[in-house]
Amino acid sequence: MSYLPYALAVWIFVVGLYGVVTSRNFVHLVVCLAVTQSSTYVLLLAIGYVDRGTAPVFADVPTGTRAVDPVVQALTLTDIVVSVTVAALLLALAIQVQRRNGTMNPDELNELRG
Amino acid sequence: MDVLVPLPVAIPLIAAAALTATGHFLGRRADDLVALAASAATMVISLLLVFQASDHRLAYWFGGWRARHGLALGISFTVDPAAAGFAALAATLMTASLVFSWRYFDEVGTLFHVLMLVFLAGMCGFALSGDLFNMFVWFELMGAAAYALTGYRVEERGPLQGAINFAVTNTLGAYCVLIGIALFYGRTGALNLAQIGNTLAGQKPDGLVVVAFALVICGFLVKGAIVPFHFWLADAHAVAPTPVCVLFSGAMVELGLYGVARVYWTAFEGVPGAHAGGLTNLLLGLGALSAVVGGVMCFLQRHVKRLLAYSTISHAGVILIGIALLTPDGLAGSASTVIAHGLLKGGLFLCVGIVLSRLNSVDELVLHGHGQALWATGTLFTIGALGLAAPAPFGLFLGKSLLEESAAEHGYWWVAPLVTAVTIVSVAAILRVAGRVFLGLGAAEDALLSPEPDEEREVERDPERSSVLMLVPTALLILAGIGIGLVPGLEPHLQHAADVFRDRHSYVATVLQGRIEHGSVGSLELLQLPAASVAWSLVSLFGAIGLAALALCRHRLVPERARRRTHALAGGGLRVLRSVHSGVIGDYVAWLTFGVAAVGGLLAVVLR
Amino acid sequence: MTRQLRIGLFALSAAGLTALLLWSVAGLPAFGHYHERYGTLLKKVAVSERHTTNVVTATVFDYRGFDTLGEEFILFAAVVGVALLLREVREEGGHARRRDRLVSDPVGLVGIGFCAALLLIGLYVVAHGAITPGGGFQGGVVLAGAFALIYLAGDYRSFRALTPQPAVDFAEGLGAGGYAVIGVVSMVLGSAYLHNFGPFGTAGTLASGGSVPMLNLATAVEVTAAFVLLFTEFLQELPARSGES
Amino acid sequence: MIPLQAMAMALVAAFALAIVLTRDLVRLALLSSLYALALVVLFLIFQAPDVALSELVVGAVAFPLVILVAVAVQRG
Repeated sequence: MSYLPYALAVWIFVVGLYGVVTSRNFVHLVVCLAVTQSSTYVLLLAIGYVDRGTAPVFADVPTGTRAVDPVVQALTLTDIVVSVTVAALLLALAIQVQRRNGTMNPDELNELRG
Repeated sequence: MDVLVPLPVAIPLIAAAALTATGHFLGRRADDLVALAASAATMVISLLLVFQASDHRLAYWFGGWRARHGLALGISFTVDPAAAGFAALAATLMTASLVFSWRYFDEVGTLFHVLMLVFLAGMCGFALSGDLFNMFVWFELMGAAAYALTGYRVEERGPLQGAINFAVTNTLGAYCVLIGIALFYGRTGALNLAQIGNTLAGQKPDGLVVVAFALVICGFLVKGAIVPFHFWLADAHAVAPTPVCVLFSGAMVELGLYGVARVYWTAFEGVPGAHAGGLTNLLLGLGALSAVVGGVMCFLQRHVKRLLAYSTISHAGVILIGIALLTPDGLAGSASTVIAHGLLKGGLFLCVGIVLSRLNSVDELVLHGHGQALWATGTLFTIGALGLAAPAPFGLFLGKSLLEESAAEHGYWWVAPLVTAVTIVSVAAILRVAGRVFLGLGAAEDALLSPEPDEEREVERDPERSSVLMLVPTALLILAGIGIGLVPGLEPHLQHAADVFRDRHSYVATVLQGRIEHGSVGSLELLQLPAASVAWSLVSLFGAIGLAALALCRHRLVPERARRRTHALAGGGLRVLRSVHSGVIGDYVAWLTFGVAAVGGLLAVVLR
Repeated sequence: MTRQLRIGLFALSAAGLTALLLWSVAGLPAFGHYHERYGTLLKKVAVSERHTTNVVTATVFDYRGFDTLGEEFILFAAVVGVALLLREVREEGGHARRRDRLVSDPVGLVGIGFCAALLLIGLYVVAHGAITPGGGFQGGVVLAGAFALIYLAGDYRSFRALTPQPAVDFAEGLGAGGYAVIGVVSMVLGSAYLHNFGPFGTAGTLASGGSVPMLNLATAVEVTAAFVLLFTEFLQELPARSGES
Repeated sequence: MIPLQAMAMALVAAFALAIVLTRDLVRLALLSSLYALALVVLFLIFQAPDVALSELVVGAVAFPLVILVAVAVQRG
């Protein structure tokens, strides 16, 4: 158990990459990219986890209670915002591509060859 | 004076937000003015910071959270001449580019200015930050603004997916950086660069440290357009509006390489110990590969923006070579190359912008002979290209000579001929364009060049458009780039900046202990012109002119049989090289994965 | 490159990358045994120094408040970018604009009810950010969701009337700019950018945390506007369907 | 606790794979919402309620909606 959450992050990262590489549709590609990024959430939170710790919110528990790391959570919050914004931008670009070229399959668009 | 430190980020951001809030009520020229004023103010403040920091390094803690007992609580900007200089370069190019845009776009919405300002803030923040996660945040901000700008007012109908290729590869690079950050945080419990470095120093590098470092530098190398992470660059340049290309080639790519250097000398320098030579070899290899691939691909283009983009890849390789040497002179050479190349390449892109707006094309063959009326643009374009050839003592000469000397001193004799050779090839390509477009030399057909899709223009341009406001920033950039090597005292200042940049102990002392360490620049002597460097510079200058002439007039100069022989010899290799640059995002990501695995694996081998 | 070749290259590289990553995570402290200094220090000092019981919020808006400034503007830039890209295509293509959908009144009423509930939840989540989990970002998305629900409940015209483009743009600029300007206020008061100038109030109450609630509010405004804008821009892309007025 | 953790992690791993292998776009939107929900559970187990709330509103609701719009545009 002690290293499994880290391995999960690695799994998500590689699987997401596989999705990006093999994708035949920009919408699918964007979702796979978001999956890839979610590996970083899992990795960060898993690193900061403390056995039998509470959330780092001392509203109902006294300060000094054993709690998980707050910094990784702050980083992950930023990370989630980054993820959704990049995804939205990419989808907007994909919609433009669809309008101009009539396809969302990256493999069919190779005008930039060479 | 510390009060200036947050301003290069705060001013453009506040101006951008204000423009968004009021954009519906202001006219086009008010937008232009606000954006220009904010960008110019950022430039001035960054320049002031360069001078301020040349005396002593500044550590500025946001929120007033100074480090306690050597532990960082908040986020710091750590300003040394290199950091402030990068912010100043980005702001200078941005200002020139905004002046240029004044007449370039027929109509431009508020949102274009907003994104340009946010882009500038991202670049400044990335350069100044002393916190690894904070660097990631600015890296992403730079990215988000850049992806949107790439897709804006697309100048050609077809290859819009260039913007997507750019966004996807750079986003994946950012994830690599983030995973590296998470690993570093797991090991050291720190995000501040000085503190990470302090904790890691002297430890034997284990898997975690090696892989975390590999991931962080690979992520930055994606931005730095180093082979095999470089594919997105030409695609993005082909799509992005020309004023945006100025910043991509002139500042953004170099910031990626700056990130590598910054992280190495703050966080990682204490780790490799005796194995630093292995790291040098690895980075030298990547730099040399990029320089060669960029140069050759550059020569094969007829789409002038793509051609210049590949030339940027070639120069990025050279800059990485200077960093890879891990010497003060190498670093100073890289810094000098960054400045001169940024100004010159920015000016060259602006020339292309003028050509595009007057002649409605960026295709070298289509434009054959059509540029003869644009003599001023043509002259500037040619001067800019010659500056890239590093003729002593102009343009890229100072940087090239510094890093060649340093390489020779450390036994890398092959660096000088290699850099000279790739300079010849990439500059010859630009000169070929100048000859064909502005002088009408050579033929209007060239089987060597990559085929381009049929062009279909978005907007009909106005050939009568007054171009003074476009010519002035172009001329200023190119002349500044040419003359930069003549600035008295530049060389000792660069060397001082490089020394400061490499001094991890004083960095840690300033950031974590709050000690102010004064340094002084050596005497302001006149530029040295070492004989070997001057010889190489003459070779690259005349070689480039000669090769350009050969490319234009090879039907007259070279006998038919020799041409066919060369074609048979080189054709296969060129075909493979071309087909690798497929324009398909899946391929690019596969190469990116390959690159990360290869760099990580090689680092593991050389560092342990 | 053919597809097979690409997948082959990827498979080879991914195998190497996986090995490298597994090798590196093996160097991390075992899951659940993390005790590094940064987080430990913040857990110890945040409540007493800043009177915010939620240490994550204290980190987000105070200790690492500068990261959040960048994050705000990433969202800002992306939404401006989406608007830039999609508005341009729409103006150029001039394709059919979104029209009202015909939805029966009961569905609409239920939608309005949900919408009111969402508004309340959103405001609650925003307001309690410094005390309990939540804050400007999460609450802002919920608030934007309330607006989107008006659309889903069937009334596109009310959605547009409630969210006129200049007003949303204004709120977007105000929120993001407000965050950056609060930082400057600290400088005017003579301290570092984004320095928390207090007063800190009593831990556990809504106004505790000095400038944290203000930054939180600015974030809430920015995020709400950003997501409303995002929804608006994307919903306008929907092709007009048959059977619509 | 341990079985719950293991279950949430298995769910996340499985959904990630499912998303990558799905070619049907409507199903993709649904799966990405479910994937985000699985992540929410995992984050709650990791004692990260703030992050879980973010992932819930963004990953499970807002993002899938935007995907659906993009899919609708594509189908014209």
